[in-house]
Amino acid sequence: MQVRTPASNVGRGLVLSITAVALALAMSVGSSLINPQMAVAAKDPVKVGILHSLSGTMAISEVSLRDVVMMAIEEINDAGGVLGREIEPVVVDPASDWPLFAEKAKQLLQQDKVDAVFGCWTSVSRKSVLPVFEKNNGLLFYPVQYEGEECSKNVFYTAATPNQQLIPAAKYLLSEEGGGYKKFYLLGTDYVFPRTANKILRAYLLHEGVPEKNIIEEYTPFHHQDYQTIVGKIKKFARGGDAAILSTINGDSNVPFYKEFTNQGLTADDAPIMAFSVAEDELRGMDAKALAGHLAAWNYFQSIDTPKNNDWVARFKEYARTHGLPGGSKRVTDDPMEAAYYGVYLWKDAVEKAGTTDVDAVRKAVYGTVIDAPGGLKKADPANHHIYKPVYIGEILKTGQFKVVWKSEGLVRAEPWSKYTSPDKGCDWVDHKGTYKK
Amino acid sequence: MVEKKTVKCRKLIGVCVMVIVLLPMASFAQIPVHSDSAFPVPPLIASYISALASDDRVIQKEAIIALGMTGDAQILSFLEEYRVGSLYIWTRPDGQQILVLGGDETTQDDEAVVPLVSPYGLANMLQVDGGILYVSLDAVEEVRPDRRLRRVVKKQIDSLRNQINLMDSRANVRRSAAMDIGFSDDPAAIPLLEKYLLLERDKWVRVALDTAINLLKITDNDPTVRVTAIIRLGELRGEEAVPALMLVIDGSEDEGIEPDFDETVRAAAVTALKSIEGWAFYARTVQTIFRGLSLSSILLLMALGLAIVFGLMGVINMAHGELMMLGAYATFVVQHIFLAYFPQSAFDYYFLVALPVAFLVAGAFGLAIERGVIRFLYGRPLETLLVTWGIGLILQQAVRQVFGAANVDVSSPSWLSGGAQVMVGVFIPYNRLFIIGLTIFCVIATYLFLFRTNTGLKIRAVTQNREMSACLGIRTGHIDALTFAFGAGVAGLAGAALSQVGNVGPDLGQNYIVDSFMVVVTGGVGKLSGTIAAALGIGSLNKFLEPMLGAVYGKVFILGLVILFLQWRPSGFFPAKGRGLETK
Amino acid sequence: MLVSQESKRGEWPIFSIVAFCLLIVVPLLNLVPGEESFFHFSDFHINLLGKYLAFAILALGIDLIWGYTGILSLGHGVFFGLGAYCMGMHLMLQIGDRSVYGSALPDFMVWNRVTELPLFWKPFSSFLFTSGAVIFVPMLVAAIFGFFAFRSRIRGVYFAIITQAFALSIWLLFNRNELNLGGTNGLTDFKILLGFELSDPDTVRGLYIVTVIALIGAYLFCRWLVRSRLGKVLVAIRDHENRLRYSGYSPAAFKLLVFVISAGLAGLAGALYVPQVGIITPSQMGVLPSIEMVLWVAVGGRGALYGAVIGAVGVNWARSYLTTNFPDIWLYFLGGLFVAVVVLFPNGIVGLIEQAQRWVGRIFKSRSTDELAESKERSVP
Amino acid sequence: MTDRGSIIYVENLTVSFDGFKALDALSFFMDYGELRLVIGPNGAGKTTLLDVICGKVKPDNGRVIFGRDADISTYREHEIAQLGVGRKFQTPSIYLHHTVRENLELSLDQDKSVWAMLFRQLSSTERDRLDEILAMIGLAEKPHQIAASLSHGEKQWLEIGMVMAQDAQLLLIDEPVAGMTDYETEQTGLLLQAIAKERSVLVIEHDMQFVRQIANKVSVLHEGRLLCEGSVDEVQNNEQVMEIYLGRG
Repeated sequence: MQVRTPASNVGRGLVLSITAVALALAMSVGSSLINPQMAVAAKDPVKVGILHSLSGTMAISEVSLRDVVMMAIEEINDAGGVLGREIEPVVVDPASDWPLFAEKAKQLLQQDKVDAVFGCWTSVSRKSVLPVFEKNNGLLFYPVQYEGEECSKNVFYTAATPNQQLIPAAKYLLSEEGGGYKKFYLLGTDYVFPRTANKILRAYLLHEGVPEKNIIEEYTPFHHQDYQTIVGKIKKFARGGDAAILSTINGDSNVPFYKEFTNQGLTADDAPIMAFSVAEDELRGMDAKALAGHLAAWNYFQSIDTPKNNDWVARFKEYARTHGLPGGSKRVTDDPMEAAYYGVYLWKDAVEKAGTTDVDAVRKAVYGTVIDAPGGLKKADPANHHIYKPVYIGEILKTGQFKVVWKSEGLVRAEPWSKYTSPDKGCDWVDHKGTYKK
Repeated sequence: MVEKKTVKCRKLIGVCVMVIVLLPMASFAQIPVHSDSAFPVPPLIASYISALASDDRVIQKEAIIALGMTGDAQILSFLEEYRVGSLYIWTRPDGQQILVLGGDETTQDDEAVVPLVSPYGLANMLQVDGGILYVSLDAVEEVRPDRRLRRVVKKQIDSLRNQINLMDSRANVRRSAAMDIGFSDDPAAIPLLEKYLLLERDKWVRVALDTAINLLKITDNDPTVRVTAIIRLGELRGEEAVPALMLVIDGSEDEGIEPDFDETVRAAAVTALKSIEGWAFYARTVQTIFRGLSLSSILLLMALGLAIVFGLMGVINMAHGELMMLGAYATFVVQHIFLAYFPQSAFDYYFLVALPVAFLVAGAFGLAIERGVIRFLYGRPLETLLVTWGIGLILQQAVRQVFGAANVDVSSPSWLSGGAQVMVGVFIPYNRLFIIGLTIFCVIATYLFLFRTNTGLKIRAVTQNREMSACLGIRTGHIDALTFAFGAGVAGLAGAALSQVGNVGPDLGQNYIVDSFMVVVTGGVGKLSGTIAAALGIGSLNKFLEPMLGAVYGKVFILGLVILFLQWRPSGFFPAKGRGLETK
Repeated sequence: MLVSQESKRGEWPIFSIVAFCLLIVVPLLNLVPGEESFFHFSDFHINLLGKYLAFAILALGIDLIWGYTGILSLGHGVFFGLGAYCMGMHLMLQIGDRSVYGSALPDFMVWNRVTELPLFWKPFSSFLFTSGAVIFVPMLVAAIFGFFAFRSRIRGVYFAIITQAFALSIWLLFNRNELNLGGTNGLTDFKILLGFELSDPDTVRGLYIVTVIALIGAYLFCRWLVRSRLGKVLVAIRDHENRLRYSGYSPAAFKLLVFVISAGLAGLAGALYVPQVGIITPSQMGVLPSIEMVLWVAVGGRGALYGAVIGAVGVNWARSYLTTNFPDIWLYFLGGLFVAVVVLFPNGIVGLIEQAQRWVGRIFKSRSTDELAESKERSVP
Repeated sequence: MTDRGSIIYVENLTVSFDGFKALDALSFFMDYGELRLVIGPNGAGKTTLLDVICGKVKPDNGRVIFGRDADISTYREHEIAQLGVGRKFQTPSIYLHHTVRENLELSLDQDKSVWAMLFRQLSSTERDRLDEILAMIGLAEKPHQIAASLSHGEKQWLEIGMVMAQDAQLLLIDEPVAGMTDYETEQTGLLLQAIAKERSVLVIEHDMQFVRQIANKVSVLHEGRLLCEGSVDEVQNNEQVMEIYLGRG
């Protein structure tokens, strides 16, 4: 056995104790570093959190939302802020790591004490922060179309529910003008949105008299890259000539899928792909030639030709250029970006209407607000935390833009509980406490 | 093409004259159509368009059909606009009423206005001062087809598009149009198809036309015609005919279709079906083999660089994926340079330039990584893993900041788009064929480099005994750097190739890294032949299993198999055997 | 610190100080000073520190298998995830009818149209069963996997890659809905544990204290293990597995044991992590998190138990800090840290501390030759 | 220990690597208590022979009989070691991060199961045994030194000591004096001779001076076969042996 001299033990002990104290101190100092404003009593600016992944797999989509939210905040600040106070964005990076979303949400609400948070993309990130927002009575503006079946008091869902995107698209494909398709291949990435979307789509299609055997459902794992076999299956499925594909393929699997589809000699005339997760921003990263003629259903397209929208698109390009964002003036706008952008204004208007940033007051002020969004007027639901939106179906052009081939008449009300899968449920925060039985 | 068009026009004019006779000229027919555009409107077409404003649905319907018969691409655009409801009657300031199309609605001075567009040629109509002519929505009256008419319109649009597409220069568009007509249940199209069949030179378009004709004949009233058609479909062996043949045999309860009443026809259909299905099985097998080969080649290309770096040098390069990503981004940059500085005609060759560039860029980065960090870590493989992981993170974030977080668009040159039909039911995409070729090239090049060049000899020497090589005067540092750079360069090539089948984004590498390592490990570290065997095995097995198990379970199953396989051979397919290894 | 040093009596005072700080001082700082006080340790940070300390338990396990035994496992995310899932299942069942659908079944099952609780879920309504399962399920899986892997002498790089593939397959599997474990979304929206509201600050503090106690227990256990004669065998495996084999040992049995223990610690960490974080998804058990876990230990300094703890807390704290303060460029720091650790101080933070300690030692007293010899050899193979 | 019969009997052993026959139907035996030297040019199959006996290499063909046991060629390494075969490798194979004493302690003949290692402590006889070995290998002064800091010769001795601690009946020793100083070589020779009083020792060596110092019987291998056996002089005067060594220049 080795015998140590006391002196060396003292040395060792000293260093170790320094380390330990440093460890403990680091934690408390960390707290003031994580939140530099805590010491300074923040009185003037209104703080809002931005909770979008800037690294990891979801950065592909979420960085653009961060950009557009920052742009909205800058605009509002230039115009004098909200309630005469400047908006101070607290940007964090949850790094596409779902538990980190929860941690950052806690930090934003408990430490930074922000008045609203704009963020999340994937369903799982939203699910991860949901308990945090409900516990701390925070306010989240969630800008991406989602699967519905959720009704939280602390979230405003500024993008579409299934009935504002999926059902109209399926209806369109079934209709004569949409091609009168009789067979449907429901293809998605294996996670909750495609699963729910397909559940609702299947229920709807069956309801419309499409026989069970004419519906195929298939899922691929995240980041699936090899679509040879599946496109082969589609080819076989489409041999009668009246098949359409309803695609909820997400993220980086889209490019290999469309490329394989085209390269195996299939065209939009053989079987059109109706995509629910491919927007202009995704098209930037694809060879649009391969996708031309296929369809997508959204509530906004950059190609909506109104002065307001054209102005917004131009402003965003200018913003991207002057702020040195990658892509510069070649950047495009799309549905989630519009939803993220007007979400900021929706909150600002509500704060001004309420005269305070208090969450409950703001929440109530949102109900029924008319929103002058870039894509046209929209309306906040009087009770269910969703938005009345128009529905567009667009055909992908070689330029990476969409040509609108169908649009809904007027605005469509959001149904967080689909009438095809949960006919007995509704969502209402005025007359009921959230989800209720009809 | 021009010839075809005139023949067709003559025939169509005949039909049109007939329609005109049918048309009781409505009051609108006299109104001259405003045509400010460069497209002069053929008078006949002008009169059909005018007829759309009629109150009489029969007249409208006849007019739509007549328009559809013209086979005129301009009419296709017009009908599409008409269908979505942007046709208006506009009362001009001089009181004259004309039919115009309206663009997208917008607001001017709080008034909803539309820009006017000429129906034929779809050009913006202009004001006297040259500005785009906007009119108030109140000043125009919408001529919107009702639902029933829209169906007529849709049918005409489809048939018009198919007619136009039959004359397209691209074979796959012609083929697709032919099949569409075949599925249209419109026997009237048979003569048209037969005419094109005579003119068509492309083998597979001819097959499509032939199939389409016989599909249409399958509902003929004459049983002998039906039997002939069915026999022909059986000979053609296209799977497209299966649903139609099934209808002949079984009918369809859903659609209220009875089976064919004629026994001989049904029997012929059964025979044809058998022949088609037999062939289909054969075709599927061939197709699966090709897919397996294609996946294997991608795996091999990815693993090749790794096999060199990992297998020969013992460096676990977790940044291998990022080096592939750099290769893909290099391709992207080359593509942009071509778009910006070279004539359009040269664009197709960008990829040929991109390949060596990708190799050099990734190689240069590899060199920098080796000289900067790895060289301090030889003999400590697990530590190279950690370091290269960190380097990977840095590279990812750097790319994200330079090129943006979103994926970038790498278009395929035209010679890599589409594919070739090699037999009925077997279609081979060019890009995959190309990657197989590239992989073979890389493997051969690597072999030649390692086993036929002086440098390769030195690399192998250093790999086997570093100290001894150094004693023999080999500058091991140089050789290490060179080997690493070469491996990185091959990764860059793989990245360039991947840009043709997948997307190009900052996380590109992460998707492939585990697969690449699996291939190298299964093959046996240090043996290129093992890597090749492993890639082929894993790739083909995957494609063989996927149709049965689905993508997820297929992959899990393969991973399980690999683990079991290593049970049997813990050092891979072709382990480097002998003494000296494993003394530790 | 490599196990070659046998006497660690000098460690005890420091160990007690740290344990005291974590167990008593931090909760007191959270409870006593007012929120505005400089010394206040907020609920948020208690929660955060609790999470880091759960990770530290996991890091101890990785240090056992990698630092001491020299086996690099890139699949520890799986064991962490299994423990976390076991705990998550218990918590899901505790929600009862407070779920979105108001059903006794977990939400995602209602959503998946599962009408009856699957059989394998049932025992998890018992807390006792769950607390056993969080450790034994990962251990069982590790035992099965390890048995095959070690039996056929898959080692070194091969073992690392195989465990990585293992993590990938488990990740793929857990993403499937058919498994009835919540698919991609995993398990979340937990409300209560043993009757305590999870969101209650007292529960947060309680969980923190339980985590600290578990960490102290795990630390002492690991310490006992590496100081035992078995610990010497482990290091011998790392140094020269074949020598050991020709001396009559069956290294596979030892490797299996330490792999299984390490998996159990990972499971325990997962179980403590879940109620503090509130969500467990397959993404926590995939390839990327598994590699990151190894990196914590590398940064802290492998082959030293306290290095693993420092590494886990330090890297995770750095991550939290950097993602907030440098959201756009934090990956450069993190990536740079990994490179720097391996290249500049291969013994991690521990190596730095020892370096510093030697300076301090020089001030107090000149070093003994023993120590000199020892410090020379503290490079990790 | 008995004097009857052979401690190791190798019959018709064939081992090939990638087509190269390292051992070609080799038969070989050794008596109890014998100190045998095996020599031969590079590639003669000397190390492979040891590898087969200790279980590291599985033969393609042939049997290995150890003492009264059955064919051990299918046993696993640690089982063979537990039967009483000790192996010393060409390069020093010791636990670099352990002390000298720990190195020996791990090698002791004891219950080497997982549980024993966890809970069992060393007995006093075992500790005495350790001291005894330390003295034998000349490292009595350095029990707590980290093995990595030993000189090359000391490392070799330590490994020999470890094989002794294992209480093996047959010691397989591969080139023990390569790289040693003359003094160390001589000491090693004495050590081996001391060991050979109690056990059987099989030594591979190139250093003919060393061979001459310790050997009474030498076997010569060539191309995987046994060329000849006999005393040092006999072997050195064998024409075939001379041809092999000289012919190769």
